[in-house]
Amino acid sequence: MLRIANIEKRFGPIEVLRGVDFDVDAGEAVALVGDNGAGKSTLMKIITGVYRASGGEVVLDGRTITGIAPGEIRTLGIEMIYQNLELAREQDVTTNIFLGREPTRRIAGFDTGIIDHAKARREAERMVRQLGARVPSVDIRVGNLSGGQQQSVAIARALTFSPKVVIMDEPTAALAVREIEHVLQLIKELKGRGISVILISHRLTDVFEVADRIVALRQGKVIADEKTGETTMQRVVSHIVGAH
Amino acid sequence: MLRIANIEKRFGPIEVLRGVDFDVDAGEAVALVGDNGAGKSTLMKIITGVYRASGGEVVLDGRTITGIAPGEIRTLGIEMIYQNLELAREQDVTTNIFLGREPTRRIAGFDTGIIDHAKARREAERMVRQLGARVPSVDIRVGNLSGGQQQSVAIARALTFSPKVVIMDEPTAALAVREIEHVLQLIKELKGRGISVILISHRLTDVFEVADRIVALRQGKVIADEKTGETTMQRVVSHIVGAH
Amino acid sequence: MAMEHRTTAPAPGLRWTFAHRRGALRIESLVVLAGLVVAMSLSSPVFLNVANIFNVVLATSTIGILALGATYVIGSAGIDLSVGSIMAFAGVIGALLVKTLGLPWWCAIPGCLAAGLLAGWINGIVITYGKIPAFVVTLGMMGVARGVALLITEGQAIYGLPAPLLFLGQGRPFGIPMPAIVFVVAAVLLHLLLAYTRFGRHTLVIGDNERGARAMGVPVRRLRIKIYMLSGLMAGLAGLLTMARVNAGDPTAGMNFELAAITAAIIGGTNLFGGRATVFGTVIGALIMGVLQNGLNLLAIPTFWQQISIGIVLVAAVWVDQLAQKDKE
Amino acid sequence: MAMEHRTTAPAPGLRWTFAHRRGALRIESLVVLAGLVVAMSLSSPVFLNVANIFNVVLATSTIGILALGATYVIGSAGIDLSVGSIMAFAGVIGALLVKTLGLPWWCAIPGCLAAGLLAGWINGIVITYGKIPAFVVTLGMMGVARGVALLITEGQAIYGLPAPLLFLGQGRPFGIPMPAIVFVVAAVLLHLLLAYTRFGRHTLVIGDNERGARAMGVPVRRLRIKIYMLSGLMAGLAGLLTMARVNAGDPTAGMNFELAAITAAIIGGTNLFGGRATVFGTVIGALIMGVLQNGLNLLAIPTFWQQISIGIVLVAAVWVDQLAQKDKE
Amino acid sequence: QDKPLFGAILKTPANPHWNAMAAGIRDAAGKLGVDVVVSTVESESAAEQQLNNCESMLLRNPKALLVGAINSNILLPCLKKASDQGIAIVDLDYNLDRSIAEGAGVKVTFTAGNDGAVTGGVAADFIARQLGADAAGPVLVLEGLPGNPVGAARGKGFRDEIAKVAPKLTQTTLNGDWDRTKSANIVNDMLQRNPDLKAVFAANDTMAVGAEEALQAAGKGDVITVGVDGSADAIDSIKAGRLTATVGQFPYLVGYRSVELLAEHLQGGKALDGYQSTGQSVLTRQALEQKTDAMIQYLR
Ligand SMILES: Nc1ncnc2c1ncn2[C@@H]1O[C@H](COP(=O)(O)OP(=O)(O)OP(=O)(O)O)[C@@H](O)[C@H]1O
Ligand SMILES: Nc1ncnc2c1ncn2[C@@H]1O[C@H](COP(=O)(O)OP(=O)(O)OP(=O)(O)O)[C@@H](O)[C@H]1O
Ligand SMILES: [Mg+2]
Ligand SMILES: [Mg+2]
Repeated sequence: MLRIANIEKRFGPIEVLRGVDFDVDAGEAVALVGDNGAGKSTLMKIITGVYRASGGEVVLDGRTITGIAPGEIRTLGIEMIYQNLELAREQDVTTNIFLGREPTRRIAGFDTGIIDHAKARREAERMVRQLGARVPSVDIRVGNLSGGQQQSVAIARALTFSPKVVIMDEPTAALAVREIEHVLQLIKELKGRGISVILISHRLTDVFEVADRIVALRQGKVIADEKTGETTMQRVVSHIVGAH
Repeated sequence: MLRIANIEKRFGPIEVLRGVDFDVDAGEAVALVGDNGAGKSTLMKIITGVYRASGGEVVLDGRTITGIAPGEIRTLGIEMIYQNLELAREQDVTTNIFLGREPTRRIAGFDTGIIDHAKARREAERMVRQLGARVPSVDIRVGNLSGGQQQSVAIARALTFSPKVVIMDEPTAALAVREIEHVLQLIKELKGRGISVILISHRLTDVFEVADRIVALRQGKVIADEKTGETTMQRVVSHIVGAH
Repeated sequence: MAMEHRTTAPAPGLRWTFAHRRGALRIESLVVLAGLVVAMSLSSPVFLNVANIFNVVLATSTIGILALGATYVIGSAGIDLSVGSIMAFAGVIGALLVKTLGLPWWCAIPGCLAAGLLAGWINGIVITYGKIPAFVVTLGMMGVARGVALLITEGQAIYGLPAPLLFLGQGRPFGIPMPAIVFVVAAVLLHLLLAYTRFGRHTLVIGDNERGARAMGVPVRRLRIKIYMLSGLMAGLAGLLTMARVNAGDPTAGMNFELAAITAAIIGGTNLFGGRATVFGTVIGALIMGVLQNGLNLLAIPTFWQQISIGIVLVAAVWVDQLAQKDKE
Repeated sequence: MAMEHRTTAPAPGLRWTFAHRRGALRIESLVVLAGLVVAMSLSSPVFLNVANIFNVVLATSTIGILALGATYVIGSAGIDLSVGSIMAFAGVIGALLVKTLGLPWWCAIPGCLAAGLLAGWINGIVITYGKIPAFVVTLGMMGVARGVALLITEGQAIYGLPAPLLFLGQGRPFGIPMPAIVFVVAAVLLHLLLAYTRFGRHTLVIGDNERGARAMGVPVRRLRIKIYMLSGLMAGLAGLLTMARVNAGDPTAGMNFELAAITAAIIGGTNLFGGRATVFGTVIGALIMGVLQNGLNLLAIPTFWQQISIGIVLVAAVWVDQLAQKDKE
Repeated sequence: QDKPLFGAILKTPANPHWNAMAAGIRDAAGKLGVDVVVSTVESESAAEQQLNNCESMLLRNPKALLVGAINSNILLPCLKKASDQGIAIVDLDYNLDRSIAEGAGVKVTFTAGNDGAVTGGVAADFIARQLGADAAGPVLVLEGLPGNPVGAARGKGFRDEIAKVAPKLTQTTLNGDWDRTKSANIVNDMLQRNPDLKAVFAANDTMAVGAEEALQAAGKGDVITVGVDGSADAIDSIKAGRLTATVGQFPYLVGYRSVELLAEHLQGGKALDGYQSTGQSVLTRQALEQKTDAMIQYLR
C-alpha cells in the first residue's frame, strides 16, 4: 500500500538517509525504531512532503507521491503526528485540530470559505473526549496547554479525518499512563478499520503491544525488518544500539 | 533541603496549583507524577523562578527563594531541564550548553566578558560524550538536531555546573533506549554525590528504578507522597488516574 | 520576539468570554480611545461637534485603510513597506486613465484597484518564489512604485478629475464623508474575513507557525501572495479615495504612510511577529492616532510640541492598554 | 516568521567551516557586493578611483554606524525606529554646547554621545519595564527626540562649529575621510563584541528564545536596556560625525535614516525576527546600498530612475545572496 | 470675538523659512489687532496632514486664510469650501497654480512672495555673472524632494536661464531631498565625475550649506555655491566666506506684508493686484557686510 523505495536525504554535506526501503500494508502497524538521530523523523517528513528527498521515491497505492505538496499528500490520506507537534501556539484547540480542514458553510454548493465554527468546535470536543485527553476547553490557546495536553491535540488532529495511513512520531512521549493506554487502544482500532499505522517510539513495550512489524533504522539505513512475533525485545534493542 | 510550602498558582481565573507542599532532602530523588495537566511543570517553573507563585513559598536551605529571578536561583544551585527544553534553536550546541554560564577570559582578575570558546567547546564535547548522546558535533545549530539529540543537549546543560538540586521535567521523553539508561545511571550518580533530584516522568518503570519517593499530584494538589519501597506500580497508577 | 508575546496577549478572562469571536473585540483599547476622546472634548469645545467627528474619521480613513491591509500582512508575520508608494502609484494610474487618456470617469475605480492589486501581486510572487524577506521586497517596491509614479507624471500631479469621481472623495451623503464610509465598510468586511473565514484563520496561522501550517496543508505560498495582494488592494483603494479627495493623481502622495499604517495595527494589538491580529483593534489604533492629531490641531498646539505629545501619548496609550490586560505570565 | 528563517540561514557547509567564528563571515554577500562593484566600475571609469572608494565609505558611514546598532537591536528581536531622530537630537545638543553655550570644542564629543545614550536608555527602560512593544516605544521616541531637537533650535540649524571639531567630519588623515575611519573602527569593535563576548552571544540568544534565556539566567531586562543604549550611542556617534561634517547641528538631520539602517542590517542577513545577525553582513549590506547610490550618482541617473533601480537592485542582491546559500531545507 | 481671525496654513516649522513667515504674520497681526491661528505640519511631505489641518481650520470660522500649500492641488477641496464661504485666500510663495485653483472654484485674493522660476533665474544670472558668459564646465543643480513643485520650479527656472546667459555650462540635476547630508554626498559623488565642477545651485539653503561643507572638506571651497532663502545658517556661512550667496526670500516680509495687505483689503475693500511681489535679492558676503541692500533688515 505505502512503499518507500531507496529514499536518500542529504542536508548539505550531511547524509542523513542512505537508501531506505520498506513497505506498509493496509491495516498494518509498522514500528520504526532507531537511535536518536538515526533519521526516523526525517524519513517520515519525506513521506508527508515536508522535506524533499534527495533520491528515491515514495509510492502510495501505486502512485508516486514524492515531490507533492504536503497539503495534497494529506488529502491523499496520509496523516502525521509530528514529533515537535507543529501546533499553532497562538490559536485555540479547535483551530489547531481543524487546521487545513476547516468545515465551511456552503451556499448552493458554493464554498463560501466561512468557517462553521460551531460544528468544528463540537467535533473537536468529541475527538478530545474520545482520546480521554484532559484538555480543559477547546477554546483555550494551545500555547497555554501542558506538554501532554498539546500532544493530545496533535493526536486528535491526525485522527479526525479518517486517513488511510497515520504516521505517529513519538505520539506518547509526553502522555500520562492512562492517555498512553488510550492511544495504544486507538492504534489497534485503526488497524481494525484497515488503516495503516507507522509508529515511531522509543517505548519498546508499546511497540511490542501494537506493532505487527518492526523496522530498525541505523545511521540512515534499514538494518532490520522483522515481524513482531518473530523477534524479541533484546534483539530489537541490539538493533537500535548497534550491538551486532 | 528544598521545601515547597503551600504553593498556589492561578492563571487568570484558572487555578492550577491549590496549595502544594513537599520537601526534598539532599541526595534524595523524588519523582513527581500526575496526569497531563496536573500542574507538575507549573510547579517546577515556580521553583526555578520562571513563574511567580500566586501564594506560598519555596525554601532552599532555609532561605526563601520565591520571587527571586531565575538567574539567581540557578546560581543558588537549582538546575532544571524544561519540558519544552528552552533551547536557543539558532545557536550551536556549545552556546546552548553554556548559556548564562559562559566561561570568560579574565585579565588580572577582571572579567573581560570575552568568551573562552575553545574551553566551552571542549567541555561541551565532554558532557555530550559522557551522556552517550549521539550529537554529530557541538558546532551544529540546535534547531537542526533530532528530537532526542535536542533533549540530550538540554540534559547536558543542566548537569554541567554541579548543582545542588536538579529538576528534570520528562528528561527521557524523546530519548532512545540506551540514552535513557544513561540518564537513569546519571541520576543515581547524582544522588550518590548528595545532589537532590526531582524527576517528572510518565515512565513508571524509570520512576521505580531511581526514585526514593514518589509524590503524586492531582488537579493541583498532592494526593500521595510515598516511599518507593512502600508502594506499588498499581497504587501509583491509581493515584495518577484518580481511581480512588 | 517574546517581548511582544508577553505584552499583547489578551487577558484569558476576556479571551474566554469572546472566544468564539476569536478575541476580535479589544475592550482595553476602546477604553484608551474613550479616555482620549474625553480628554480632548474637555479641552476643546468643538471636538465633539458632529462635523469634527466626521473630520476625524475622514482624516483617519487613508491610514486606516492601509492599516487594514497591514493587519493581515503583519498577522501573517510579514511586512509591507510599499503601501504608501503603491497608493501614490494607484492614484496616478487612476488619474491617468480618466484625465490624460480621457476614459469614462468610472474607469478610475477598477484602474486604481487593479494597480494596487498588481503591485501587491508582484510583492507576493517575489517574496514567496524568490524566498526573499518581505522587508527587502516591499522596500524595493516602495522605490519602484514611487519612481514609476513620478516618471509617468514627470513629478507633476495630474489635476482635475471628472465630477462623479470627486464624489468618492469629497461627497458627503447624509453629511458623512465618503472616504469615512468606505473605510468603515472595508473595516467591517475585513473584520468578517479575518474572524470568520478560512482565509483569515490561515493568515494568522502562518504568522504563528508557518512550517506547521504547510505540513497541515495550508497553501502557504498561495495564501501569502493573496495577503500581499489584499494589502496592495487596500493601498489601491486608499489611492483612489485620496485622488478623489484632492482631485488629483499625485505621485508624491502617501509619503511615509507605511509607518503610520503599521503603527495603527501595532497599537491595535497586532503582534509585530505575527500570529495575533484583530481588525477591530487596528481600527481603534488608527482612531487613537487620528483623534490625537485632530485634538492637538484644535488646541493649536505648535507642531514641535505635537510631535512630542503624540510620541508620549502613543506610548502611554499602549501602556494603559497593557496594564488593563493583567494576569498573564 | 518562518519565511525569514528559511531564507537567511547560512549554508551548513560554510557554517561549519567558520563555526567558531560564529558564522561571522558571509561569503555570499561579499560576492554580491563584488558583482555590484564590477558592474559599476565597468560603467563609470572613475568608480574605482581610490578617492571615490573613500567617498563611498564616507557616504555609507552615517547609515552604516546606525546599522551597526540596528544589528544588535534586531538580532535581539527588537527594533529601533528612533535612531534618525536621536541622531539629529545628539547633533543639536553637541552644537548647542560648543556654539551656543561656548564650551570648549571637545565637549561636543561627550555631549553627542551622552545625548544618544540617554535617549537609548529611556527607550530601553520603557520597553522593559513598561512591557510595551519596542516598535511603539521607539516610534514615540522618534517623535519626542525630533520634537525636542526642533524646539531647542526653533527649527534653525546651529551653524558654524570650531575648526578642531570640523576635523572629525571633514578631516582626511592620509586622504581617508574621518567618518569613514570612525565607521570602520566602530564596525570592528562591534564585530568583536558580537562574535566573541558574552554580551554579543546573549543578544542573539534573547532574540532567539527570550524565555529560555531568562530561565538560564541571562539578565534579559538589563541586557535589553544595554542593547538600546548601544543603539542610542551609535545614533549619537552618527549625529556627532554628521554635525561635524556639515558644520551644523541640524534638527532635521537623519530623517528616515532608521529605515535605511534597518535595511542595511537586513540585507546583510540579519533576521528581522531576531536570533541571527552579523556585523560583517551589516557592513556589506550598508556598502551595497552606498555603492549603488554612488554609482547611480556618478552615472547621473535622474532621481526617478534611481529610485526604481535601487529598489530592483536591492531585491536582486538579496535574491542572489540567497541563491548562493543553497542546500537548506 | 469682535477681532477678525486669520488662519495661516503653513508647511513645516522644521524649515526656518516658515518660522520666519509665521513670525511676520504674527507681528503684523499683533500690530493690526487681528487674531491669527497658525497651523503647520511635521514635514515637507505631509500633504494630507495639511489638508486635514485646513479642514479643522474652517471649523474656527476665519475671515481669511494665508496658505503655503505643500503642493498645488492638495488643499483645493478645502479652499473651495473656504471660497464658497467667502473667506479670503492668500497664496504664499506661489505654491498654488492660479489657473488650476481658479478652475477648481478657488478665488485667490492675491499671491505674495516670489515665483520659483524667477528665483532660479536670479540665481542663474548671478552665477553667470560670476563665471562670465563664456564659462564652460559642469554645474550641479540640487532640487528638493522628488516631485516637490517648489524645488522643481526653482531648478527649472535656473536651467532655463543658464541656457540663455551661459549656454556653455553643462547641467546635472539631482534631488537633494532638502537634506544636508544627502546633498553633501551628492556633491562628493559629483566631484568624482566632474572634478572641474564650476558651480552648485541648490533649491534651498539647507542643501546649499550641506553642499558647501562637502566642497570645503574636499578642498574645493572656490566652487560657487548658491542657495535660496536667506536662512540664518546660510547667512553665517556666507559671512564666514564659505557659501557664495543665497537668493534671499525674506519670508518674514512675505508674512508681514500679506497680513497688512489683507487687512486693508478686508476693511476698505481696496482692490488688489493679484500678484504682490515682496522682492528677493542675492545676498553675498559683500552685500551682507556693507549692508548695501535695504532688504537685509528683514532677515530673520
Ligand atoms: N535541517 C537539518 N539540517 C541538518 N541536519 C539535520 C536537519 N534535520 C535533521 N538533521 C540531522 O539528521 C539526523 C537525523 O535526524 P532525525 O530527526 O531524522 O532523527 P530521529 O531518528 O528522528 O531521532 P530522534 O529519535 O532523536 O527523534 C540528525 O543527526 C540530525 O542532526
Ligand atoms: N500560561 C498558562 N495560562 C493558562 N493556563 C495554563 C498556562 N500554563 C499552564 N496552564 C494550565 O495549567 C494546567 C497545568 O499545566 P502543567 O503544564 O503544569 O501540567 P503538567 O502536569 O506538567 O502536565 P504534562 O504531564 O502534560 O506536562 C494545564 O491544564 C494547563 O492548561
Ligand atoms: Mg525524531
Ligand atoms: Mg508538564
